[in-house]
Amino acid sequence: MGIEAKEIIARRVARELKDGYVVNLGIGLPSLVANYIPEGMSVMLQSENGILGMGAICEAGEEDENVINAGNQFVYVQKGACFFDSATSFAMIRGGHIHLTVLGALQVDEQGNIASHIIPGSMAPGMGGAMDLLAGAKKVIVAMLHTAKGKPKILKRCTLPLTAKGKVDMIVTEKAVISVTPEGLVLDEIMPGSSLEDILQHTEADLIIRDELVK
Amino acid sequence: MGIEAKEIIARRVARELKDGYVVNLGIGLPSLVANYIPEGMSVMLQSENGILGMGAICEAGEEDENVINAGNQFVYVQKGACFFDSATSFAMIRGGHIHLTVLGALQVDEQGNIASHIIPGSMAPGMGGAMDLLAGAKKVIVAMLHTAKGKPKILKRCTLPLTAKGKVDMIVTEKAVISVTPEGLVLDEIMPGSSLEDILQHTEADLIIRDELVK
Amino acid sequence: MNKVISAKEAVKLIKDGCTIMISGFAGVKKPEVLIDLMVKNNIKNLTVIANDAAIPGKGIGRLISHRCVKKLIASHIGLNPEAGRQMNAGELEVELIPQGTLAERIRCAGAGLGGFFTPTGIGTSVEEGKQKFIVEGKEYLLELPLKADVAIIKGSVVDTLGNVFYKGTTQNFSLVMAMAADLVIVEAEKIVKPGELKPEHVMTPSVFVDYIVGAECNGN
Amino acid sequence: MNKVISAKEAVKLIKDGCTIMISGFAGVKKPEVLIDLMVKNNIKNLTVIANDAAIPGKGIGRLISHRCVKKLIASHIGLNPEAGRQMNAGELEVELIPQGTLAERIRCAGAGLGGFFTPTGIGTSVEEGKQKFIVEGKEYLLELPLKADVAIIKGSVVDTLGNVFYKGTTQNFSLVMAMAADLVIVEAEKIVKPGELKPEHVMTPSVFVDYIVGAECNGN
Repeated sequence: MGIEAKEIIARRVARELKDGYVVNLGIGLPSLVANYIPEGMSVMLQSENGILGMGAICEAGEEDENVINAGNQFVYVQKGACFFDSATSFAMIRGGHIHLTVLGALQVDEQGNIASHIIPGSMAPGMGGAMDLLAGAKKVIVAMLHTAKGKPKILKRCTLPLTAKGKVDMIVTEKAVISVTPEGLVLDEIMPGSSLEDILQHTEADLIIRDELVK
Repeated sequence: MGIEAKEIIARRVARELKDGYVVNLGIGLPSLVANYIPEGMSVMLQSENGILGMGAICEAGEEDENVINAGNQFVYVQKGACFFDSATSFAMIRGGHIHLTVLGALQVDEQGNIASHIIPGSMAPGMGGAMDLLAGAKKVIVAMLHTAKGKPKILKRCTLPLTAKGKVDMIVTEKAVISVTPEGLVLDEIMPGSSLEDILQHTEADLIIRDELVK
Repeated sequence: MNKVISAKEAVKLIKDGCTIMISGFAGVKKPEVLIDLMVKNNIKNLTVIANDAAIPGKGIGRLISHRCVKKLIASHIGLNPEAGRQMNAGELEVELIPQGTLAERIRCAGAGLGGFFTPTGIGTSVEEGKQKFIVEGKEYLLELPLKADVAIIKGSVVDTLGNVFYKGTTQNFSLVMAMAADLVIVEAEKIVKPGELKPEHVMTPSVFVDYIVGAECNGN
Repeated sequence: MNKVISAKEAVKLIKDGCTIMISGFAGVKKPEVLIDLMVKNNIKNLTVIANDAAIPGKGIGRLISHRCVKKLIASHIGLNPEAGRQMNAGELEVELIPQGTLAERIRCAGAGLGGFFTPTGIGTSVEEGKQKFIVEGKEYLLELPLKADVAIIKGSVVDTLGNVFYKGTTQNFSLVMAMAADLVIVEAEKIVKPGELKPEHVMTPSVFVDYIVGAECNGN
């Protein structure tokens, strides 16, 4: 069920891809988006450890020990890929050259704030490249499960330390597709299997609901 | 005579080279130093347009149209040379990775100030890479004729706009070798064919004269 | 994703009055086909950002001779007497910037940074109008990012995705300019299929390049 | 100018209590021969600057497990539970820095710059203790250079002058670290003569490298 939900989310995020996009996918759920790039669409994946044109995870026995992704998995590279160093990679990221980044989150709020890198006292793995991606990518989609242990993750205001302030453009969960706008969070779509009631029940943030979703 | 003086200066500057040095030579007189690198000594020439391991000026017919030096001359490269972009080149220069730069000058003064890039109203070619070389090289030698049209170039205080403040370590002319010290300019050597009197007559700056030079 | 277009199509994207970065150093290879068409199209009022004014009749030198350039931002114009003449006659505005600062300001814009502290120019007229900062006892000038509407770049081998390999010293300002301009056109000596350049040999990643023109397509 | 020395000689240059940069990213190739000898020599009180804490038993992970590290400056330690445990137990000081800021701070030191303005971390705890600046209406944090006494780097092909070529994603922080440390040791998978690497294929110019050790010289 968890896996199925993640696939549903990844599939929906993939519909936001456009021809020619350069995309950085976060570790975990966001990385699944790579499996659903529409046929014939030219999308290049960037990995912040220094790849543009990253391919799929390697089949066992086909690994090149010199080529990993940012999540420490051996990956293929596409024809026309290139490698570069970390300073160039983050020039690319921070300089607005990445069209889209898809990241996971612990919390997102009404102002587009995101908390994803620390739970004080229990988990502090570090922000890695997330803060730079949030600062620099042209579009930020948060791809995450709607709740954690039944508790809402889409809040009026994040309670965990922020990873970036006001940088999220869109939230895709297994229940809903939500846009972050200057007026607040707008519910754009109800995902199959969910309902307006279900979403409102599991969302702490106020939602502006599109007319067409209220029959 | 002018040419001979320049050769004498270049030969003397070359004696300041050390094994393993990475050196950037300015356009004109300083570039002649390359002809006098002591046999068997490993010195690498850096050219700010993106070469480490620059070789001599090409013989006619042997030019590679892709390889020039910063003075727009076709050059060879040594075995073990490398090419890089301008940002990396100046990271190298400004970051203190160049052991020595040899530059020409219009004026130098008692405080190690140098004016080399502009004569207001008559000549303003631009500073090119000179200001970065002066800011970043570990050691700066000015290689120039002692006078211009009979007028001293080594002054109490530069009158032309400065190219750098307090960055010159040593001055080599056809008449003298002078060190810049916190106490002022020290006359270290009288060049063959010159004399203490000749130097004092053609130098506006005060010179501290080494005991061994005053018989 | 094939970014190859004709030089004629490409040059139409370069508008009168725009700010344009042009790669190259002195007389080394520049995007001559594009410059040729810019001259033919009589493009006007350009602000050109380049290392230098090239030499008369070559690269930027031609744009200057043909009065296409209103303002030149460069580190050096000494090899082009015509540029000096126009500057002294008040016909060409010239802003001279130390070469390392020029490269770094362009990189700064392309890398999404807001400025940097450099020791270059301390104690000189380069200081004028700039804030000074002291870090660990050393003085620095604050220099700000420098970006452009368009960059035109010369590449030795370019794949159709836009990955660029440069021979010899032709690389110079290309990477930083490709990062710092809204529209980037590479003029390729040789165009190859994706995969023909080894991923380790790419010097300007394809993401920084919008269009590619072939150097032999002159007039197509 | 042959910079090749034995790993044993090289590791003697790395002193207790020094600040050391180590290239690599997660589990990708690191200078394991040098790290092996550092562990054997029981080096203590290191301040390590690296992208991450690697994985247990590999690269920096081994230095951490063997209690060679007093402080770690990195962007991520999530793949190494032992690093997290030591941090929570107060046995290892950890300073976490956004990855792009880490790379740029190291480059800044190596490039002779005094600092830079980055938008990364605005509105987060990364702001703490830092000056904010506004450039063209956008907020930036002032970040300062980060340098080290020593850097150890893994190279795929290295010539005896110190020019380095990296395969795949093994390059990561190598160039900036080689620029920013007083002493730079490259551990080479393969050592070649000058001229065997094409000048265009060199990724870290020899000027940034002091010594080279062969990866197979383990124990020599």
